[in-house]
Amino acid sequence: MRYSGFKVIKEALTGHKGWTPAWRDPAPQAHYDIVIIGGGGHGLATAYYLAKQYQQKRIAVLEKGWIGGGNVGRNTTIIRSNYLLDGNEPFYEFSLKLWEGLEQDFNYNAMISQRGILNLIHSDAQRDAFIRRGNAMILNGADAEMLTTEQIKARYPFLNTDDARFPIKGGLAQHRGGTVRHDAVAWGYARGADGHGVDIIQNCEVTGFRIENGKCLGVETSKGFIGAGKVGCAVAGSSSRLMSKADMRLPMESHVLQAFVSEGLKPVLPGVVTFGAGHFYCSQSDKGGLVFGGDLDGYNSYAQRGNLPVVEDVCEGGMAIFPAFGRARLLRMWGGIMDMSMDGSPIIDRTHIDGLYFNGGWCYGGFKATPASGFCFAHLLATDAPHPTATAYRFDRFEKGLMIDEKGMGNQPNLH
Amino acid sequence: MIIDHPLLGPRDSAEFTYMGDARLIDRPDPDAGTAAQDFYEYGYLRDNPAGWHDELWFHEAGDRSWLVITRNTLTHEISKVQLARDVARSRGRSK
Amino acid sequence: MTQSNRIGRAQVDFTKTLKFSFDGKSYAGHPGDTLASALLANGVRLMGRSFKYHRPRGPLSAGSEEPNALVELRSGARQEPNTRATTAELFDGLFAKSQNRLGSLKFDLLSINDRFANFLTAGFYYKTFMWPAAFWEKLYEPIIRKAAGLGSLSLKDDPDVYDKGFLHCDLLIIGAGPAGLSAALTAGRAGADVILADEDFRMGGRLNSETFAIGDASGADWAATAVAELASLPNVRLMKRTTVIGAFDHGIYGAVERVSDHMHTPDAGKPRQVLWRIYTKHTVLAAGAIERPIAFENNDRPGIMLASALRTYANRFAVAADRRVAIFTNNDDGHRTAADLHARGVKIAAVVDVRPNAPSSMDYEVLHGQVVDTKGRLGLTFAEVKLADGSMRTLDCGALGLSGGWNPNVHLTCHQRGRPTWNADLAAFVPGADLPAGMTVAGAAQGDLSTAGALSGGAKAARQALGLKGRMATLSEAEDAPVNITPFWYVEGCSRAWLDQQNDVTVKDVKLSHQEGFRSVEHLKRYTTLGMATDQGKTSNMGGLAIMAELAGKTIPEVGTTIFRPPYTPTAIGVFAGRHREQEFHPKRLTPSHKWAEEQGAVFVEVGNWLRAQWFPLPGETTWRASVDREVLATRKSVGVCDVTTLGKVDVQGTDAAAFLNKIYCNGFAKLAVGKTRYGLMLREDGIAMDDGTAARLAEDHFVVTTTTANALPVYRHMEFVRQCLCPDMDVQLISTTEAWAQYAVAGPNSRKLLEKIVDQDISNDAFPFMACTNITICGGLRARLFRISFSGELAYEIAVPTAYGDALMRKIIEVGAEFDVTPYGTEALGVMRIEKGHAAGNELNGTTTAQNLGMGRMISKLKDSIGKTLSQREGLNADGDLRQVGIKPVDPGDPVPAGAHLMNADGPIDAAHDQGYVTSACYSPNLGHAIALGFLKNGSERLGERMQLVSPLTKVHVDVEITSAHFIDPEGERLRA
Amino acid sequence: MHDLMPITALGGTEARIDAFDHVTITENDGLALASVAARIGHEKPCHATLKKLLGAVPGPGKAILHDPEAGFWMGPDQWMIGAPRATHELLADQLTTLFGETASVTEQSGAWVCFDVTGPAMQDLCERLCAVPIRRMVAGDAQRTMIHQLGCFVIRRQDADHIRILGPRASAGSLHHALITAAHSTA
Repeated sequence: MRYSGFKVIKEALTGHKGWTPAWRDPAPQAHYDIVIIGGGGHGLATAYYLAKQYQQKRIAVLEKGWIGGGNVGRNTTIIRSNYLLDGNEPFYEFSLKLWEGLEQDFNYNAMISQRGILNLIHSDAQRDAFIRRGNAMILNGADAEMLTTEQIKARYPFLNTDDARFPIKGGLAQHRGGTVRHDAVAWGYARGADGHGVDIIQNCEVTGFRIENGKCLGVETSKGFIGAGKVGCAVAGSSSRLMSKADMRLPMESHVLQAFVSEGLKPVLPGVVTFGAGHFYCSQSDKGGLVFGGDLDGYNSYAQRGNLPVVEDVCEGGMAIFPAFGRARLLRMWGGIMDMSMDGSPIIDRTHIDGLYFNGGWCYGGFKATPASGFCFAHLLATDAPHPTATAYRFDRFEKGLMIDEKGMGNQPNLH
Repeated sequence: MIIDHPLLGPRDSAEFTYMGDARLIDRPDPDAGTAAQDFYEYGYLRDNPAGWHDELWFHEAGDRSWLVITRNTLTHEISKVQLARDVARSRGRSK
Repeated sequence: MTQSNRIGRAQVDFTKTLKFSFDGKSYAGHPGDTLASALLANGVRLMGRSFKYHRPRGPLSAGSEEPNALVELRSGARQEPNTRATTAELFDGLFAKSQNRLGSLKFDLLSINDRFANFLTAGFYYKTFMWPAAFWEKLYEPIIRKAAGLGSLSLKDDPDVYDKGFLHCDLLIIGAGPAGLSAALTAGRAGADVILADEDFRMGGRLNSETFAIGDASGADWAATAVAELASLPNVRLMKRTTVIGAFDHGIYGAVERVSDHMHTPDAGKPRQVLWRIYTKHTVLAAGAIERPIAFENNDRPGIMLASALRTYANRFAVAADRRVAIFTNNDDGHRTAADLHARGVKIAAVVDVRPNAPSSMDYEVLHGQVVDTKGRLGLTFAEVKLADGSMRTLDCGALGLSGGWNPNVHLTCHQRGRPTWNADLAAFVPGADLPAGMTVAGAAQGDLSTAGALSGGAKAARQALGLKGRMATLSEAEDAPVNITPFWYVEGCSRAWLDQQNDVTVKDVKLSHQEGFRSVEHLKRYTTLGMATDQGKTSNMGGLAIMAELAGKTIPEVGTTIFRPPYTPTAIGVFAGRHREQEFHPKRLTPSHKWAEEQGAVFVEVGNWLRAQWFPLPGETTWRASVDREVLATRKSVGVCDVTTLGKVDVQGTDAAAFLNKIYCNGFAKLAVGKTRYGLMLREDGIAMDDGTAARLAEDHFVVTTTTANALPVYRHMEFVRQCLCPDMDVQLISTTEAWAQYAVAGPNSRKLLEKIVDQDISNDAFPFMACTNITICGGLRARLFRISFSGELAYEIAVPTAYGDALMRKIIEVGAEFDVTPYGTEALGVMRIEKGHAAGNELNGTTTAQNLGMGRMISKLKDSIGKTLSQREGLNADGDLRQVGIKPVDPGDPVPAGAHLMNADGPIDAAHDQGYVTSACYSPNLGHAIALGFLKNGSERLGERMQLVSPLTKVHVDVEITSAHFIDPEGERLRA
Repeated sequence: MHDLMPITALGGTEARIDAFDHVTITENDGLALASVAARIGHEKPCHATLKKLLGAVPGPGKAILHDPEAGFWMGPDQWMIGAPRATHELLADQLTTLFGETASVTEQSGAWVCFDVTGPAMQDLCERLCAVPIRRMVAGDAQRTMIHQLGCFVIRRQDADHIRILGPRASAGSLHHALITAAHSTA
């Protein structure tokens, strides 16, 4: 079924009888050409592009719970392509371009809103670093603009520029950055993939891989064995758990990242603001909630919940630059499991096991990457060659010393 | 979280800095023929278990001890806390 | 308007009158009132508008679960959106406005949305607004954003202060109702350290809202007596107006005490709220239960509320929501409300009970049937009842009480992802088995809905938690009515029947969500926004679940429930920050010469938490460049002084101290002679440069290591890791001495002459050559340390004295240096001189650069093992054409060479694919008369003299530059050794 | 004798005193401090010397309030020794002589700011500052903890109403501000 303004009106006038399920609820078949493990944003996007872009047939997405229940449904909805390093920037810019046409492409309004992202600058050294970054963005075809404190004040008059512990000395803006209704991304891809014949199988947990003489033949699941020509894993925070079933150890730790939303408020924040001297970033959803976050809790965790010190740390950062938010109320806090890699950058690569492919290590940058991650993983699965924008995301880069370390924190995942 | 420091008793984990897998104590022999591979695995590969995990915490705002803490990554329950120095010695580290 | 709806006496103080205003109209109330009770007393039912359809709304509840009666409380900078009128304590001069309306509350223009309800169903926005693409940001979204949101912020800085605090106890009791009080009495009398926290401003919980007795006292009086006894116990801390917002790991609870919210403005110096971090061994959760409504057509009109809320308004606040009240119930509790109201002279239009076996009453009519619809534009006027025999009745009533049964407050039992379990007798979820460690649940929160049950449950829970032996004290007689309920969630065939009143989620929306395949609870919640309002679904979730279960042909437990997450009720962002905001966000670190530098009018710059003098402007200097150039020239010409205390210092002692440094530095230290200093480069284990500095050997077994200002902490942590975890048997002891010593760089050709006037020993070039270090005394006896090291490239020293003497030493240096025109210089001049000299600093050591990149590859000693050595040999870190540090200067001396600019081949294309490198640090060199820079360039060491393009499209710079050696000044280092 | 005049951590020529009805906060500028860390293999003689000096060896979380030298435990095999600066300006040198090769001694006098908090509301104030279980601490308990994001030592001097707080000297002003605001809000 195609969604349209006309359809909405027609249904409104006829009691909404005509709406059908956004995706089917099929039973798994015995064998698929390609099985994607993980019904999150990346897995569903992969299936969507495999079917639509690469005309692959007989595809299934296996989700242990309900689709969109992982990080795609528990992030702070920001999209941007303001990266520094050659290994990253072209990929994230590719992703941003895909976002820009996504809704028309999969016929679902994900409320992609390019209201801009602003990184505040507080020191000369930071300015130097941001100038280098902004230049890298422009040289890679992305947009970037250096804003003066005055320009920033004009847009955010209530920003604390007078009495700040760390004075605001300008900011790096990417106007094409913004936010997206996160759940809608999962639903849109799911509906789109389903429309192209992909089987989305929920409540189907993968319990093991069937591997014979170096080749992966399929997966054991809570709904029985499912054979596959190729198996692609896209399970983010659960990557290590899943790949250990194939006796793989990953360059990765799983960490909890908390996120927060305030009660609904009339519009105050036009775009996304990130505070460079503290751990705080914030945007405002269409519903009116201030959506904000900060640092990882810092310890390995699969608990999908965090602790008080980080909540305080984040709100301290918020009050340092937005003292006007003091009387807004924090409504809800939650946690996601981040697949923190050893250099802060992802992996989209084949494994040493024939027919087994891996996509993970997104740290907390996974949401903005969803379209490109799906596209590039689909490309790898369909062609067995890395997509041109994702050639650096290899497993062996650590062994070879080719890390892609945006933050320069080295092999300590919780610092990326 | 509360970390039951072997010397100081229960302390708020906010006083500590986390480093990760306690296998970082087992620094490979740099003179072994396999040193390159050993150090790559030591530096980059992790079990990252969903369950019990031995991990290193530094009592930054306390007595500056490195601790090895056995903690469940699913529930955050802590079952054991030891001084890393004792653990290191017990694993044969010396000078 | 008079308080026409006051009925009899209660727990409000009629002897005092409080004036307040709502939407510009002034009213009167009394101490003990909430804003909602006072408005109802004045006959005001309409208090708000719903989120989507802007339907008129009055209070549904009398507590913190309130979804409807949200107002903007206070004005100006203290304006507080979305404040629940049902919990806002009345004070004299209270000012409140209704919110989320266009026009007046009575005539909200946006209520037009209600007319288009058919179009604005669940998820409608996912299906449209997509054409043309550009219109989303430009047209649709702005309209939606403007209409969305609830209350508004003033956007003025919050003028109130917030505090934090830390408490420790044996037993934390959450909720001061019958169960909580009983638990507190048990534990308190047993001598345990007890904290009893309750969100209300009056302890007692439901006891304050009920008429039945405990023993021979009324419930409210019994509660008051219990509170009085607890207050007399030194080991019990009573915390009213305190909401426990979250149960975190290992017995840590977050609690917010509203210290001043019940006052017009906080007292001077006092916080508005305090965030308490409570550490407890055991917890008794006695948070009570919340009554749930029943869904039927138009069940959201002002005047329709929970039956228990009607009872609270009557019994606690002496307020009748209206003079004519009807009740719609599926259990006996609804009848209790009717009885209490009747006793207070309120006319009961009828009690509508869905149960055939409903108890009858002498005092009012009981109808076996269902309320199927209501009337009344801005407030309830009639309720339509369909009787069991199919006939219809119209009830004339201004208030309708709904009693759909009670939901135990399991919220905090879920904060560590515990799942509640289904109790069929109560038709409700009760706490599951997987509670947070140390937590027991008692009373209504556990599903024990009778007062007697709560009293004994609370006592038992406390005894269990504390392991108390001996027989239990006898408890007073109390109401012990059995729960008699027939599950009933919504009236058959209803469609615009509200489940989530704030977010306007109706039965129809849940059905649509199911129809479109959003069938898991989480999908339902996210697709319809059910339960995502500011009440977090406290009154709405169950209805939605029940309907979903029916549609899916499952039981409610099979459908499951969503996870409750902290905070229990929405909490001011300000209180989480406490004092750490604005200037107090992070503590400041001041250098020993700070006071003196201030007197000189220095301009300070943030470096980490340090404030360092950036430059020292002199009268007549109009630009910072003028000051910095002067400081640089004067230093290189004669002598300058700079406070370098901020560099990290670590005291390394022990017989294995040298071996230890050999391990942490990639270059050798074993052979460093006593009395000598050496530059050291520290690698991370991954082979990347971590930090650099010097190590001075003061004795065979004693070194002083310096780190960069930024890395002082991580480097110390790393050194302790190596000491404790990798080399546990090395005899080496570490301690940071960063702040113990005031350290000044004295640099320039005349630095020796200057210092000779201060130090008490021979520091001639022979006696104290380049890189020498020693303990000395100065000014006739003060202990000090002298290092002959140079960051500036000049003949230079660093001199250190105990911090307390730092101020005096700086003044002394300036005094004795007068004859050499000694010039204080700041971090800018320091930066210029180190760039002129080609020294790497933070901008170069950016966490991705190797020793090789820095041109120090050869420093990595092959003769010994050191941290990072092995992994530094990986091919990717040693590839041909790697980045090398170089110097960069403009071809046209007038051109800038900005940091952050990228290097491109001369005449080559300008894009990422042809990027050759970038500028890390740049400055204007007053000695050379043009800009200079350091940077990293592919294969840089082979390209000295090459011309390149330097581009910074971001800042619109594009100049021709020449690659040079990084050592712009005195490359042979003669000055150092002079 | 040299003519260099020391200033206090708060930058004054004499110690600062802030008296409230319920607490008094006094900058204590009279302390000489030095850390002592036992050398590996010399723990026993080092402990013996400590015992001679203080009367006992402070265990973890403990201080010995001995006169003129007092000491508290900093970490495994590491202690901080304090004494009146007037009489012990060269404390570190004296201790180096005393301990010889059995310990590593490091001067710490300049590294710390010291505040004495006294008065009936000392515990209430302490609860607003840090997570130490102040009401359960007895005289002689010494805990290192965070105050206003600063690593500080909190030493209970008297059961009744006296704690001593040692904080990083460079942040004396921020620490003092935190103490004063806490005093106001507990007034």
